[in-house]
Amino acid sequence: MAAGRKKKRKELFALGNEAVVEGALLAGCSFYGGYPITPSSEIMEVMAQRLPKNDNGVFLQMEDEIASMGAVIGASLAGCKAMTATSGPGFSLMQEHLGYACMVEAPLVLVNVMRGGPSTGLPTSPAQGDVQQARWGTHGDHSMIVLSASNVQECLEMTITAFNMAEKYRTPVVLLLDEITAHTREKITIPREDEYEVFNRVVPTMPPEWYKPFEETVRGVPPMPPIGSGYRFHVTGLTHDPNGFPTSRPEEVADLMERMFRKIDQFLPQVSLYEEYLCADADVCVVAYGSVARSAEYAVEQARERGVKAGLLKLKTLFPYPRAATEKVMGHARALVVPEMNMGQISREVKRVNNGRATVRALNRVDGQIITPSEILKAIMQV
Amino acid sequence: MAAGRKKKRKELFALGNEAVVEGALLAGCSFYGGYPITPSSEIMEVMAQRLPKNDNGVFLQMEDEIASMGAVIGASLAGCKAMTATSGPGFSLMQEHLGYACMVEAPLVLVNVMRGGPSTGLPTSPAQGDVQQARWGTHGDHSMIVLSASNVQECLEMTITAFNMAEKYRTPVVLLLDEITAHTREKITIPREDEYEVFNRVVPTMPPEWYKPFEETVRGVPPMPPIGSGYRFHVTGLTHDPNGFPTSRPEEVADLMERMFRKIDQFLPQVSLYEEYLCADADVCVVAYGSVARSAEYAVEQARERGVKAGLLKLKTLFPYPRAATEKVMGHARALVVPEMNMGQISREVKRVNNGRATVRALNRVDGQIITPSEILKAIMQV
Amino acid sequence: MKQGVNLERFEIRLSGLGGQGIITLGRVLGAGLALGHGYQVTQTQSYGPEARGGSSRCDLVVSSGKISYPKAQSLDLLVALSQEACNAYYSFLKPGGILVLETDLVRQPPTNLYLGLPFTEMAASKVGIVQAMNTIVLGAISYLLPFVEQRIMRSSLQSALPAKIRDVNTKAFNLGHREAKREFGEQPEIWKGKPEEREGSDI
Amino acid sequence: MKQGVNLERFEIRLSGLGGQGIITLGRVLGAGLALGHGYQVTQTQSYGPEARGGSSRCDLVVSSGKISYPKAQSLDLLVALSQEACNAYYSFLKPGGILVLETDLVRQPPTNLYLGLPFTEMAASKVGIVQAMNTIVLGAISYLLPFVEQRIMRSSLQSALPAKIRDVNTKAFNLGHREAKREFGEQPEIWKGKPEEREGSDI
Amino acid sequence: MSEVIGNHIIHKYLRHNKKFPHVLCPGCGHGIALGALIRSVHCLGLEKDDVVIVAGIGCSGRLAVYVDFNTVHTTHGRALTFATGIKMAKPHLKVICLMGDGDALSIGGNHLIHAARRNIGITALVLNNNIYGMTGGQCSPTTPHGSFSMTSPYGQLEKGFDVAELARAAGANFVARGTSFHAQQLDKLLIQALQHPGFSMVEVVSPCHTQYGRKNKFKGAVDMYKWLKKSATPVERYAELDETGQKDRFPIGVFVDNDAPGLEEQYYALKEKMRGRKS
Amino acid sequence: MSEVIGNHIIHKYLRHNKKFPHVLCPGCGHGIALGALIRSVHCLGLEKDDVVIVAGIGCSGRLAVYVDFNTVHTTHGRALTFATGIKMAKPHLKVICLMGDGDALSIGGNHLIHAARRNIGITALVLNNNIYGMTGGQCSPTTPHGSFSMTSPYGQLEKGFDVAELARAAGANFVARGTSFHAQQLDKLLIQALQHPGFSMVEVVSPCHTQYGRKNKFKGAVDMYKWLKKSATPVERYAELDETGQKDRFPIGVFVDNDAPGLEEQYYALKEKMRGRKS
Amino acid sequence: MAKEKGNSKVTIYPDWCKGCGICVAFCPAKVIELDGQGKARVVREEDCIHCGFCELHCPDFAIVVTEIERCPK
Amino acid sequence: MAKEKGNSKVTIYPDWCKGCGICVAFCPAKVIELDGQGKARVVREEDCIHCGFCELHCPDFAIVVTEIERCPK
Ligand SMILES: Cc1ncc(C[n+]2csc(CCOP(=O)(O)OP(=O)(O)O)c2C)c(N)n1
Ligand SMILES: Cc1ncc(C[n+]2csc(CCOP(=O)(O)OP(=O)(O)O)c2C)c(N)n1
Ligand code: SF4
Ligand code: SF4
Ligand code: SF4
Ligand code: SF4
Ligand code: SF4
Ligand code: SF4
Ligand SMILES: [Mg+2]
Ligand SMILES: [Mg+2]
Repeated sequence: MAAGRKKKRKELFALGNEAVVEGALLAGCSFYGGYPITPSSEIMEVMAQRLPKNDNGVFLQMEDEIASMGAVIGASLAGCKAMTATSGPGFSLMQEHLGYACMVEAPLVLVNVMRGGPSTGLPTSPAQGDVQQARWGTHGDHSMIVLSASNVQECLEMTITAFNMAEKYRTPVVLLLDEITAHTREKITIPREDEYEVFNRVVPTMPPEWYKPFEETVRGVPPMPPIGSGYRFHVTGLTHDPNGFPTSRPEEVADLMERMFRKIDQFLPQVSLYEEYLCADADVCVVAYGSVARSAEYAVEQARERGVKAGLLKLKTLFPYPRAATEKVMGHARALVVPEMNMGQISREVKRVNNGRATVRALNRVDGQIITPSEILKAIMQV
Repeated sequence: MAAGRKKKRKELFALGNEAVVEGALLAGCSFYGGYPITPSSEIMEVMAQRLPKNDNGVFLQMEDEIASMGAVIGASLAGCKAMTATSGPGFSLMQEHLGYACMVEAPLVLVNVMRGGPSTGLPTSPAQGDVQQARWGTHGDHSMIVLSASNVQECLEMTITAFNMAEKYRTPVVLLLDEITAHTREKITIPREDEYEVFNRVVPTMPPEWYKPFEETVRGVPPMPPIGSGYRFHVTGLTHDPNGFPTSRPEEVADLMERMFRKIDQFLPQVSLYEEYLCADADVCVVAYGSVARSAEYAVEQARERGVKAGLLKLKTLFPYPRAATEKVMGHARALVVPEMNMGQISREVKRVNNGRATVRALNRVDGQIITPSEILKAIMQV
Repeated sequence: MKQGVNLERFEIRLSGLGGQGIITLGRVLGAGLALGHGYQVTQTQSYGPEARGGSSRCDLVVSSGKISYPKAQSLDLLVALSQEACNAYYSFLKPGGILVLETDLVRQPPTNLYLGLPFTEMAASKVGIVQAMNTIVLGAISYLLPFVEQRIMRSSLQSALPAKIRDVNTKAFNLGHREAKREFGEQPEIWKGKPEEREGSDI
Repeated sequence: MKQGVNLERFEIRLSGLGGQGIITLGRVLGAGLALGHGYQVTQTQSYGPEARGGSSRCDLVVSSGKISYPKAQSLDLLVALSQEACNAYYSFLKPGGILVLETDLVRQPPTNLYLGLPFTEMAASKVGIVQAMNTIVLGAISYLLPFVEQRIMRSSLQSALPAKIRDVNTKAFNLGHREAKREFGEQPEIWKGKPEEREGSDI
Repeated sequence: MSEVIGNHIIHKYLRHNKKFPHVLCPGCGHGIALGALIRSVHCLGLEKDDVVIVAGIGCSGRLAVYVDFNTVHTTHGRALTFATGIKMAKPHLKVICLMGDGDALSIGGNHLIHAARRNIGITALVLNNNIYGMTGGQCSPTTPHGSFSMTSPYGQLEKGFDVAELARAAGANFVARGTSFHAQQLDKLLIQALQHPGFSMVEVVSPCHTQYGRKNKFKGAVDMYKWLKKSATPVERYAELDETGQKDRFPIGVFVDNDAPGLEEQYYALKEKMRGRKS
Repeated sequence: MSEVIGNHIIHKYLRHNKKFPHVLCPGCGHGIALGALIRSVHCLGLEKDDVVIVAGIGCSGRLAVYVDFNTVHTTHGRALTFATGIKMAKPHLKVICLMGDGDALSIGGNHLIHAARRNIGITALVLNNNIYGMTGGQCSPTTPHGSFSMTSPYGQLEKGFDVAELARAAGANFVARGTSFHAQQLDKLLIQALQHPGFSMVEVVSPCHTQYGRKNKFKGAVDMYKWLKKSATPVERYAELDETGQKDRFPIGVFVDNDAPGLEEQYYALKEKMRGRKS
Repeated sequence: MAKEKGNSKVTIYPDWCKGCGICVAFCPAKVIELDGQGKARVVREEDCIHCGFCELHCPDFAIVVTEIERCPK
Repeated sequence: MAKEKGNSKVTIYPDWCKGCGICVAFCPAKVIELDGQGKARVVREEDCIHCGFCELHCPDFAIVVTEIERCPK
């Protein structure tokens, strides 16, 4: 941030998937392990070009999605900022290891580009059917940070955010895109170095003998050294004590679980990202995310033109669900419209939080088509 | 049901897991494909003894859980009543194929004996951490029937129910047990043949040329012939038209998805199983399932003894969530207590349905210990 | 299948080494109580790594009414057939609970209030097969527990076994019962009636 | 990067066979409009089985303001470089929209209201490499679209290409522009001003 | 099979209510392999009702929908697991798996070696085009060392599997390799495979010009068939070649030919035996 | 390694803050294999900080927690995938995988053959006890045909993998088999494996008396070691035996010994080359 | 296989032909050529020796070769 | 490996010994026996030829054999 002239920002005409790569590299990603699947493959392909050229970048195509997540977690433990990307079927296969990453607190970013499901479904059509899966797909109760992006520039920005949250909270972060966002080319602006934050995981600063890898800290997040740096310890997916050794003693298990939930919950305000658009005085508020939020923005403008005080709460964080933001708009909005390319997955969260205050109208589509502005407009005008 | 003397019912002192096998065989299960994992392995082991002795029984140990589900679906398409059983990590691995089974409408029963999670977690301790996973674990939006059992006799009964629902609605059914229910031996009574219903899938009765495998019917469930019986058709996990051929035409996709949701939703009352215990006049109602419902029953009795009008809504169906039953108890109960061996998974559903009517108090435990009657009693007395 | 004694909740733990037939013992005892005597019984046991490394454990909860919580936590009777088992589980015995030991294998009893017999040695010398040890224990317990009828438990045992080992096990059962009667004296007083209620305890 | 014309929403589809460089054409056009001219542009394309079997499709939505819905549905301009593509997409053309054809490859135009050039033949005979066909199309489109400045689009093209094929493509671009000017006549009237608003239409 | 079985026969096995031509690219080897499969089924006089095609996900898997058998299009890599369930449940059916190289060997590698070990009575066709066709040209476990793909832009560093060798080591009863250029030999290999008890695998080297050829200096589909013509060498002749002779060539023909009973045969025999005991 | 390395050395590699004895059953072969591993690390003079043990799930995987290296206890069957990530990220580390036969060959079979194909610089120990020990004695892909387990109560119908053969066919650089009875030879095999570039696999036949022996007529742990003593035969001698001689025996020793550079070596060389180009 | 020239009828269904050129490149008798639309067309039917290559190798089953004189059995 | 008798000290840590009997069964000099508690016990230390077998094969690292006269290096 010298006083001199600022460098011009670089602009690119890029796919959402390509923007993810730009964001990842800006955030310091040095490891990609993956398995191709439409509509996420471009992330992998561009990584295959870029990472070998990077100082310390490693690109690896694995034999399947399970192996991809294994390699990514391994690389994360070895000190890399690591990521993978996939779509529906691959996301299902990654679930066991997503839970392992939670349990061993391995930071990583998993981008899931949603296509039509269930099963093979509609491989080249958009959907938002994996939202609840991103939260609940792995067995055993756990916390999960799930982010989303609604345009190509946001793909870049939210990927940086995903890495930062992963490193800050020592946790896997899922970034959910939909096929439209991923497969649209738009202009993106690469931020200058002083325009975005990069968070690196905290490493231990005490002598190795005093280091306890899963010890309580103020933030709930223990420091994490890369493997091979002199801090030898045990990592396991079994419930473990502060030393990392397996334990089934209820007190120790409770301590572990409690800390793992708390380390994210206590930072809820920082983790809950959203944008309010014309919300301040809104009677009717649309809650949307992903490419549907684009349609929603337009619909809200149209509704205003027609005299309806409409607003948009665009969610960038899907989980932990931005409860406070929702409650805030429910302070004045008498109705909420929740358009989704699924049968109502975020609308469940809205209803749960709502607690009877406002009318919640879910607007759903599962035929591989985006929800158009006019559909949303119609719903706004009706409620 | 001859007029003569009824046969004496057989009684056994059996594990929950063994009772599952008894139930499955009564229901007509003729195929088991699985991979061992604690605490579900006894289901597999007893199947390994029993099925080869059965007239048409096939037992198969597969190389992993993914393969197990593949084999089970294959056998189901070939006309068998088929099942598998697993626990947490294996359940995560089965998710992709669970979605495939939804999409091709293959009836099957998947028993998941829940242990502590996430990840390897607490392999021999009880938990209820996979409840939301059972509903949402696979990618893409879909319906899912999820059942549970709270004691050994119910293990037998609910397994029969699971098979019946699977066959009736042409859908995979998940039966969730917890380690306690699965690993407890109790007396069970084997019902006589006239004491339980067995539903067999509807097969087509028109000539093959007129058969459309995924056609609309009144119930929303198309008849299903076994492979090799003269009805040749295509089965795919892609969205498909009534002939089973892949399609991405929005109208056809919408028809398919709509039918698949409707075929279960329209039978909600039949699918929603629960038991009310002292609910009629309850001020405080406990909503519980699995082994926790045992503790809850005792706690409710104790509360009544202390003058609190407590009741228990014991859920046997977890999804589709028994909304009507919950609304009914909320008609008079001012408070609901939802004890779970997780951080609050069914309590989310209760809150969503609640819509501000009653106070909902979640009572959670994730340290591998059961929730005791006295903990629940305390919660009842406090709210 | 009438229940001789009204039981609120009675907890038994059988423990020892792998190979001693602890689980079988528990299953036969449980089946006898549940199917033969008509009690509500829940039986649980140790699994996983716990069940390796040579140790073995089997719990029973017996009651006349419904059993709310199926695992044992506060023991009325602890049978320990190895020193490790005795060390590990003695603290779970409730005040006034009874400890039964294999006196050759538990050389350092944690208390002097215990009942003991050299079950293994008895099996070897008096029955002729060491494997029958668990049946001797069953006989002894059957004596000790006032709600168990010897006849019912014996026939329950018999029906659980294949024909060719039935006789030798019947012999072992009777031996255990007889020796327990001689060595253990009166059946414990506190078990005779309905055990006191344990209100508020964390069952 | 000023925008010459104020655009509400302008939809272009480029279509033809795999191997004709349709996607590259769309990317260069899109980059030129977005980075060079400063418009909001969204570009999407066909994927999966659709993209095999020899067909290829690339859509652009161009606007002065935010683009709410990034996919093309009602086309202002359809470029069809094969008969199949023409058949498949003609119906998406909005009333008054313009159809541009490869006249050698689309032998059966669905209407007589179209603009056409034998792009492939031109590439072969006048540029010397068939692969430059897409650049000729780019030149022609650049003429046709009133909001495109030839100079900006040309330099945008040049910056997208490796040095060794820059010259030949510049030549192709110019050729396309020149021939379009000669053959297509005036730029379509309806595009000149701000296109009428399409309120309520299902965009 | 002395007479050429023409496409008028093939047409009888295609689904009349499906749109043709199929979705595969012009010149894709997979279509030729499908022809061979249909011909071999025809030659063996199998009933359509008794044939089950279980396909994975990939261009190869897309073939299943076009043929008038019982067809199951499963998930990526798992076709053999479904097929195993079907075969065990209905042992009289001819169960045939159609898989790509990525399908059968990358994500599905484990199922392949286990099906081979188990010796389950399935015939597996691995349509090997050395690439992920369907998803746009990423490398597969048979992409040769040094060649280019969307995920090996600087040349593949890993080596490829010898598919036949792997199946052999895993325990398959019958292992063969053909190509979609050598269609007549392919018919014969498939006929042998289909007649075999237990697990049989036929690897079909089948060019993908679109995704592999293009990136690896093949000028077009025809160019790739010329390469096959030149480099595929009958295993007997291949064995006689020295190292330089073997370079740039690969063997085709039958590699393993055993007769161990299939798992399903053994299983039903066991059931029979136990039934005998009972009565 | 002329001198026996005693347990006083082993003790220096065990974690002092862990409870001993370990959780494995009395006489379990896995403990002996762990001793051999520690000795070989010691002999090679490797720093504890540079050694990473990546373990799967099973009794075998439970060993990792006891040794004072960097230890990662992963998921069932997937140890090699984590190890691959670690090795690619930090190529200077000695990455060793500890897996059971179920772990490495059933659920994890695909990762094994792919690690071998890729030739990633990892040493894989497969502790083969022919059974699922941890979960209570179900059959594994190496359970011999005819033998009994909780899931083959009437005798196993499938045949078992020849693990070494499979690894060879998949492309491993170094393949060997030892037993936990032949501890000194095992030390040597492990030392060779650890020194090898690329992927090396050592199968350790390691008896499980509790879950396998008991059901298959072995009287106790000692009985199983006697069986190993009798049946394990040096590969050179084994090759000379006729069929009857080979029956009831199995070969131990080194089966494959190649020197192809590991994937990580190739990858970092590529990076180096590209960096050269840039500057 | 009929090996005599002039006995065969070669039918190509243009609707199914994708113009891959395999039949053109490998027909030993040069019977087939690609037309301007990129479809295979029979140009020297009389030279056909009914070797069957084109039929077996057309990935789209677009070619049928029959004998002229008698109906195919 | 010292092969002379009488030079070795054989230490068994009973806490770690699980009594599997391997050392007992295979010790060439019959140095070790199982005691009544099922733990290995050194009974004929003077016969030990320091072959190392017991040390290498104790699955629980419970045995240490050292030379008596000089400290182990
Ligand atoms: C679980 C899962 N992962 C990835 C994919 C994406 N995918 C579809 S086909 C395919 C590979 C196709 O290659 P191959 O099996 O060689 O068949 P080909 O298309 O070359 O015939 C992949 C990776 C998927 N459908 N499912
Ligand atoms: C995904 C998954 N499936 C199943 C299991 C259960 N499981 C744990 S260890 C094991 C097998 C152990 O056998 P092996 O790998 O041979 O190791 P051993 O215990 O014999 O050393 C199984 C099936 C699991 N933990 N995770
Ligand atoms: S992409 Fe390759 S494999 Fe797929 S259809 Fe085209 S040529 Fe065939
Ligand atoms: S069960 Fe078998 S493998 Fe596991 S510790 Fe015991 S002996 Fe070893
Ligand atoms: S082989 Fe078939 S598709 Fe190819 S050009 Fe000839 S007729 Fe057409
Ligand atoms: S049958 Fe043979 S000769 Fe006749 S057209 Fe076909 S390829 Fe040519
Ligand atoms: S080998 Fe070790 S554990 Fe076994 S008896 Fe000897 S000292 Fe004890
Ligand atoms: S070192 Fe050898 S001789 Fe000495 S006690 Fe051990 S096994 Fe016996
Ligand atoms: Mg392929
Ligand atoms: Mg094992």
